Amino acid sequence: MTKQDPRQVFALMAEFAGPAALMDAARACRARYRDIDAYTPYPIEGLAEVLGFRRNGVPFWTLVGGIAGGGGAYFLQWYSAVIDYPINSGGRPLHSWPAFIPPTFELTVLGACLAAFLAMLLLNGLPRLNHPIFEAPDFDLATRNRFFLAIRATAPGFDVDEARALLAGLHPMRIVEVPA
Amino acid sequence: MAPEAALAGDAPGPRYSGAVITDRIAGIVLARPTHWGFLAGLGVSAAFTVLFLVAVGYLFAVGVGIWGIDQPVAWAFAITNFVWWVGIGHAGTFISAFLLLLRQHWRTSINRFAEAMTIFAVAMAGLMPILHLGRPWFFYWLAPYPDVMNVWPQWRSPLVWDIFAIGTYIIVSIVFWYMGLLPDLATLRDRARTRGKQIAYGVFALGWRGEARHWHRYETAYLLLAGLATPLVISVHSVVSLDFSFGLVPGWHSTIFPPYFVAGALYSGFAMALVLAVPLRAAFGLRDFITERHLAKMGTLMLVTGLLVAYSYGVEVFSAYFGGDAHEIAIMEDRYTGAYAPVAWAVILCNVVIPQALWLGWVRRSALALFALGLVVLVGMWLERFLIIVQSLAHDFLPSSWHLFVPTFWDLATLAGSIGAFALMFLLFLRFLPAISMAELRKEAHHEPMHQ
Amino acid sequence: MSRDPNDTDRAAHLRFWRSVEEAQGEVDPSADTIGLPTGRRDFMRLMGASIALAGLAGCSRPPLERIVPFRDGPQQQTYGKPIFYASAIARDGYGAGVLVECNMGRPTKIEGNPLHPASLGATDVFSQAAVLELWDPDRSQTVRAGGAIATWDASIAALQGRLRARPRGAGVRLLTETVTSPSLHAAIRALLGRYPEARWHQWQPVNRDNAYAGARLAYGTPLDTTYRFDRARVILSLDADFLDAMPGCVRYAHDFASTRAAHAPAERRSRLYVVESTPSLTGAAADHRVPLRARDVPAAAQAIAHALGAASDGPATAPVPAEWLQAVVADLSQSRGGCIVIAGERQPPHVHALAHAMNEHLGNVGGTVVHLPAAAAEVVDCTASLRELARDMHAGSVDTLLVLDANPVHTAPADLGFSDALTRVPFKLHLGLYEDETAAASDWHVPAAHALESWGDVVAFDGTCTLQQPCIAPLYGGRTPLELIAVATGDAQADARTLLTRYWSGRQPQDFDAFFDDALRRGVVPGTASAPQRPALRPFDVPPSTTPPGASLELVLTTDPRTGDGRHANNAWLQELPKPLTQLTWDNAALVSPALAQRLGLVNEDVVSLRVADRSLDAPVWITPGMPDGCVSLSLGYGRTRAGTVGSGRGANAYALRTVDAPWFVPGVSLVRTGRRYALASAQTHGRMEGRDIVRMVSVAQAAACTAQACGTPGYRDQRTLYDSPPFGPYAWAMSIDLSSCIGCAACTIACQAENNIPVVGKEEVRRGREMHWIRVDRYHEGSVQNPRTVFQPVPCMQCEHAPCEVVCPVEASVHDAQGINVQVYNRCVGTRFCSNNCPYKVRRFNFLQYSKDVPSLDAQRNPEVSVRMRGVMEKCNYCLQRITTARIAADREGRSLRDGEVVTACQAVCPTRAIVFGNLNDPQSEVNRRKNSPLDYALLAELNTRPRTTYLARVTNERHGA
Amino acid sequence: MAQVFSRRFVLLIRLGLLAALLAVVAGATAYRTLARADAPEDAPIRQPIPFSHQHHVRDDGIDCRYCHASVETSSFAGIPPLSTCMTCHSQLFTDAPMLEPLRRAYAGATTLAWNRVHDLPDFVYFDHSIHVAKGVGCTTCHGAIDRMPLTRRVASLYMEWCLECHRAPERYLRPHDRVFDVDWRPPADQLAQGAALRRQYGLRTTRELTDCSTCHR
Repeated sequence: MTKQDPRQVFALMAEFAGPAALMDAARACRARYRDIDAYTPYPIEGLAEVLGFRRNGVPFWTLVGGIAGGGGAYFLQWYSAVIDYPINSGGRPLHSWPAFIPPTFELTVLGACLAAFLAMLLLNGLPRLNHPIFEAPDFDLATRNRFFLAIRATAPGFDVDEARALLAGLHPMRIVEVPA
Repeated sequence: MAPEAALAGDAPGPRYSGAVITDRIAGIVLARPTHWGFLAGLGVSAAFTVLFLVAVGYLFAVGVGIWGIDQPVAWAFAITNFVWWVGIGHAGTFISAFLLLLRQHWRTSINRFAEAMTIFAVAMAGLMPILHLGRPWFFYWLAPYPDVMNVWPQWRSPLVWDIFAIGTYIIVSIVFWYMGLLPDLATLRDRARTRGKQIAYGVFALGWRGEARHWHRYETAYLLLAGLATPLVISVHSVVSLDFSFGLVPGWHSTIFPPYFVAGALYSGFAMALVLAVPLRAAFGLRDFITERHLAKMGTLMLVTGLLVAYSYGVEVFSAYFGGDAHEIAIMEDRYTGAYAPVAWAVILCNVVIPQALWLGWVRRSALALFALGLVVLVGMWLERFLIIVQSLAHDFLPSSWHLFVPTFWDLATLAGSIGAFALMFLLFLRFLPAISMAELRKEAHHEPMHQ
Repeated sequence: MSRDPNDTDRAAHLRFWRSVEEAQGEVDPSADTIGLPTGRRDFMRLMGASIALAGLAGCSRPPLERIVPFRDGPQQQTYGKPIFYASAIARDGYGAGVLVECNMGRPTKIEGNPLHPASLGATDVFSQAAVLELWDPDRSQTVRAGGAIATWDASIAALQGRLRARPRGAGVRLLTETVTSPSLHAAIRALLGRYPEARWHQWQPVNRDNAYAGARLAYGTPLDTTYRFDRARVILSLDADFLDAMPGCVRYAHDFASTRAAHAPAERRSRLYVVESTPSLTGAAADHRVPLRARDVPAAAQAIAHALGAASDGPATAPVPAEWLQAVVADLSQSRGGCIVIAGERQPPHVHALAHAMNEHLGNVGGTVVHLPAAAAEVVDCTASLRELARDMHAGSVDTLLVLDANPVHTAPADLGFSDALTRVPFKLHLGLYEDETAAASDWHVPAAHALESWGDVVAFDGTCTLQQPCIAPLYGGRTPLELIAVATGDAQADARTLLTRYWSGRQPQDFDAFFDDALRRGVVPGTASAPQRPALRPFDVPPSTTPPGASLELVLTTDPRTGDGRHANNAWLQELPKPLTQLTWDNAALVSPALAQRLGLVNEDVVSLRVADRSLDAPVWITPGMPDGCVSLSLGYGRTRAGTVGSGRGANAYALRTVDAPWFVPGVSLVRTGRRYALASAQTHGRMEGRDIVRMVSVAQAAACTAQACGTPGYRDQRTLYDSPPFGPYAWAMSIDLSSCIGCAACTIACQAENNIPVVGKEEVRRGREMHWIRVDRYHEGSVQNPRTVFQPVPCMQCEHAPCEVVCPVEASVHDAQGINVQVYNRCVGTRFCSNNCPYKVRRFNFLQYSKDVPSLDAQRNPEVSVRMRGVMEKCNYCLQRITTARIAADREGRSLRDGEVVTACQAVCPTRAIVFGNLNDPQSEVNRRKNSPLDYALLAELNTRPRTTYLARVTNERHGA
Repeated sequence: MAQVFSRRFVLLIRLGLLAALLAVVAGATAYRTLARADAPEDAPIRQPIPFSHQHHVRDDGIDCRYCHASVETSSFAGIPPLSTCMTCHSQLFTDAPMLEPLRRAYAGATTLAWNRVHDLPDFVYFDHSIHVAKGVGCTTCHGAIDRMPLTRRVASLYMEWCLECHRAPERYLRPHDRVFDVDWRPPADQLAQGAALRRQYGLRTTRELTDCSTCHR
């Protein structure tokens, strides 16, 4: 493969056969570079942390969604039944709070679930149909049985040859340059 | 995570490697030619779907009077179907959410199609209350929205709670199911060899590329959803049961209903799951993914929930006499000796007596036996709901109003049609989406090789 | 419903499929009022309407409405306000005063005339239904000559030509029903005077022949005997249904109830003994009832008379229980001058004579029993009169026959061969409301004007005369009998009003106009009530009771409580109004006692063939508790072939078994099973109370000693609750129903139907249990099936303060207003039907299909103050909200509050016995409060703590000990 | 492996989604506006005779009740019988072609059918007499009728519109003698005066005025 100008390179990517090898490689590279991605066919415990994953954010937004859903539901019921149009239904009090609980609960759950899902997507920067990494040969195996480790060109002090050397030392199945 | 186990996950050689799993399951959708049996099933279910559409069309044209409902039995088939379908819809989420929390790893090979089953069942269920309205074109009046009448829903009505419970349940089920599908859609996108399929699956895969951080958030969200879905499942059928226990009709007005209905729901849910799983694994050669072990576990769950239901039957009768309310007692006596007694005893037979066979090991291991039992329980549970709803109404406070319900052709057509529509949707799901979660299986394979 | 027995057979068996036929419109030919299929157009229109409601009207706007002004504004009438006209409606010739409510010129509702002695403000079911009859699209709409459409003038020409050819009227016959109208009688006399050889016949299937013959027997002269039940302490009814089927029965019911009401003073409380051959309202009201074969009634009467000393010799064996006999005799003789012995219209003359003898003996005559000159203008023996006509027709000596307002072809006794004889009459002219059987057999048919379209006069049971005035011009150019007679007499020009005024100005020469207007306004002609008579009792001998061998069955013919003698067969309101004792609708049936059914192995809906001599008739069986063993009862009024779309072909034609000699009681009948079944529609499938506290009964003694603790749920109104009472306004409407007064006549049901635009659903729907009546009259049996006590309970909406229906409605369609009324907002209802399920009283009614058909003439009858409900909407009683609102607005305009009794609900207004009282709970002086403070006051299903605004007064029974 | 989705393709998808979204919004708003105007507000209704309230009320100063005679006694304000029109028009404009339909109808040759301007649904029971009696003026609902050459509807007649007054009538109540006064304008202290009038007229509580049964049966 020919040497390229770093600016045309998106990342330098190594392909591994199994999670264990990937783990070790990740640790090694992480010691040297900051912007490292790993692509696996299924979640691998601890890998994200190894890559320096900090803020998850999903639980927080789930809580927010839940509170919004529940609070909104109860307010809506109280406002419509007590303030906006009070009507005597079966002699029950206008503010029949026990009856207001079920919708409140349901909407709490709904709000939380939607928030969790959306937070997961957006924090992950999805949906993103077009991504340079898809250009990489063999990358379709990332959703089957291969494990990839990519050092992004944006990494401070990134140098293709140095990175290639580093990766080569980790016995990958192959190493490829992913064009930007 | 032992390295050799890890090796078992990827390196070619041992069975059930990630590659094999992926290719086998993705193959069903992408490569495998359509089976003639599949087409036959599709045809039959399509025919019944048409019947459903005809029945609904006629219903809208003429009115709910085409059904057998009367005074005092103003609810019958439509609501029975509703409760029955919602119940069936419970197993899916229960399996995928509740068992996930309990770390029941065997669930991985059945949760996907169970969730699909849930969605389609709840869709059918959601339709019924709308169909049964006297003026269905005003169904949206049950939802709160600013209108020129300045009138709101009546929040004390369990029917309004229903809207929220069912609505929430179907949305959450779909989200949960779709989220589980994301990685598999990515797999299909990458395995697909035609541009059309690549685009179709690719769009819905939302560009999933299996990045480690993504996986991390993904698992968090999935776990949260599971945690939220579990109480939701319980709440939904509890709310449905309130449609009855909230009313003061003798035979309805009972505090045991929520747990009673939830148990019944899971009971029928597992039954349906079995009824679907057995032919599924046979037709698509998935015997080594959905193993006897899986079936046996579902059988056990069915037995447990069945016993809960049986207990509830007992308590119902007991509390009537223990409570000493004349009307309640009258209802119970009429239930087991009156005009609807045959139904009542059929319920006992289907839901209590026959399922005791599940104590026998060989029954739990025999796919065929489980399939048959599933059908029996499904019938039994439908009859149970029919009994609770119709018999109680037909025999309430003032003897002068007592009147029996007799179904009409259109009642039966609606029920049969809804089953057809359900089957149609499920078959299409099998054709176009992976019936078993590949990503999760890969993970499982990597954790512990699946030869037990 | 299909007529062909095999079809009905199928219908009865394969219920699964019934509703499919139904769905395909196989319901009822009477498509106007009943039946299902909204055609595609209707459906599109409906969807259109509903979509418009849904707010989608952006694309399809509602059509622009038009307002067409009068040319000259009508007098004494305001837009949007009803006017009431006083008039009278006749039943079997006897008039009852009514007030006809007209909205913008359309008669929509009928109320009783408080000034009229036979009404006192109440009416029977027939008067209520008259307004539907007026608007019935099946009414005869044109003159017909031999079936072809002709004109009034042509008919006049034909008739007058006919008569001109017979200057002395040879061969000319006139057939009418019993004539009580003075003006008509005068006209007929004038006609007969002009044509001396013409003959006048009177025939009426439900006639007073026996009563008149009985009076002749006892007094030598025909009399109308009237009764003062309000003065009677002891009443003995010998097969007389004086509460439901007798001239003056509405008044009688009122007087009777005044001695039965829960709070009737002890010294006025009456005790009723009844022997009867068919369960009736009177029997249900009895304290001591004995079911008896009709042929045994004479013997019973004789035995009692003998025991009283009113008759010299008694029968060998009395057919009634000894202790019962003793009780009756003791009670009667204890209250001389204060009791009544009344004989049934159908009983043979000597039973009437015996009754007269007993009344004389007990000194009741002049007190509780009042003899009046016959109300009939001329008393003739109808049967004899018709027999004579038939004979002459057979003989061919009749060549011109005028039939006025009668239907002999259907109602003549079977053995007269009337219709055959009719074919031998060359010229037959028929005047009638419908193109009925007789019209079909006649050469000329002239549509008759309806009572509400007519000028005329009619006499009530006590001789009081009422002027009938039209509330609307004849819809189809109908004529009155008076006009036709005038034409026959040669006066073709004069209209009905002129004829009427001509007659009355003859009777009232001085300041006639004042008199006439006054009579019209009040609805009674002052001073026309007949004067009591005191003829001397003459000895008469009673034929030895010829009791045939007990084995053979006896057929009892009755007038139908809904279709009468058949003239109301095309009235859908009456057809769908459950018959009080059997709760059957739309059909008559052969009533048999449970024991007999068991003996013959019959179950309900089995079709049997009733055979007498060479005649036979197929009819479905209905097992009726309280039927005397050894007889079968079948009502007249069904099996019409040309009644109209509603009534044709319904039920069995009992006239087929009726003969001159056995007009009411046919001995020697045999029941033969046919193996077929015929579907009957009963509005109530379960008749026992199952030991529940539904209709509460207390004895007089208990009632006297009654305190809130003893009877009445202790203070159901202050049961504990979690909630504080919602803000109620100045009015808290409530209702009290006195079960002691209620006789179960169901006038309330049909009045409510007329007032509130309640649709008719048809037989199939009733069978499904989908009848729409807002106030139903429940009937319960208690005690032995052979002779049970039968009680009635009107059940309207209870207007619960804690209404179970409201909390379950998801769209606020069922809510409470500040007057305490549980209102149903039709336009908000989406039809979940949860409210109905949750209503413990099951008073809610649902439009399962589009029941309110859009037929112009029926639309005209609708009450403009009440919404017409569409399919898919729940409805129910709302205490006649429209009446409350109208009264409230009137009061608010004047800035005053409503007075007690200012708002009267439809059911309350029509009730002959004043069983229903409605009023304001916040007014401590109100009648309803007075009633609710009684210890006899109780709430239905009070244990549910629904706090009903409608409550009941327990039924007080007055048995004699040891009877 | 190559990209499944090129950048341009992604852009296309985005644009497509955007378009769909806009379409939905547009549809919704269109539906809202159209559906609400099931009979156009403020659009003069054409009549067989171009009757001008402006002319009769403002120019001639005829009192409302001269023609709408039953407004104080009945639910229906009343449409004048033709004889009422002819009281004047037998002398005035006797040969105006505009009035030909009136004369022909009065002669009995045809009928005169006015087109309805205010048309409530059949399940709404509105009573003019009580509103007039309780100090709700004609123009409060019918607008400046004296400025309408052709009569038009100024209120939506939706339930929300009715409620707007039933919830706080004091905002509109007038003294009795001003009810038929087309020149009445709410005084500065309308709320205070209205409240006083509300007490004086003995109006029902707002809760009662907003009961379903007040207008629906």
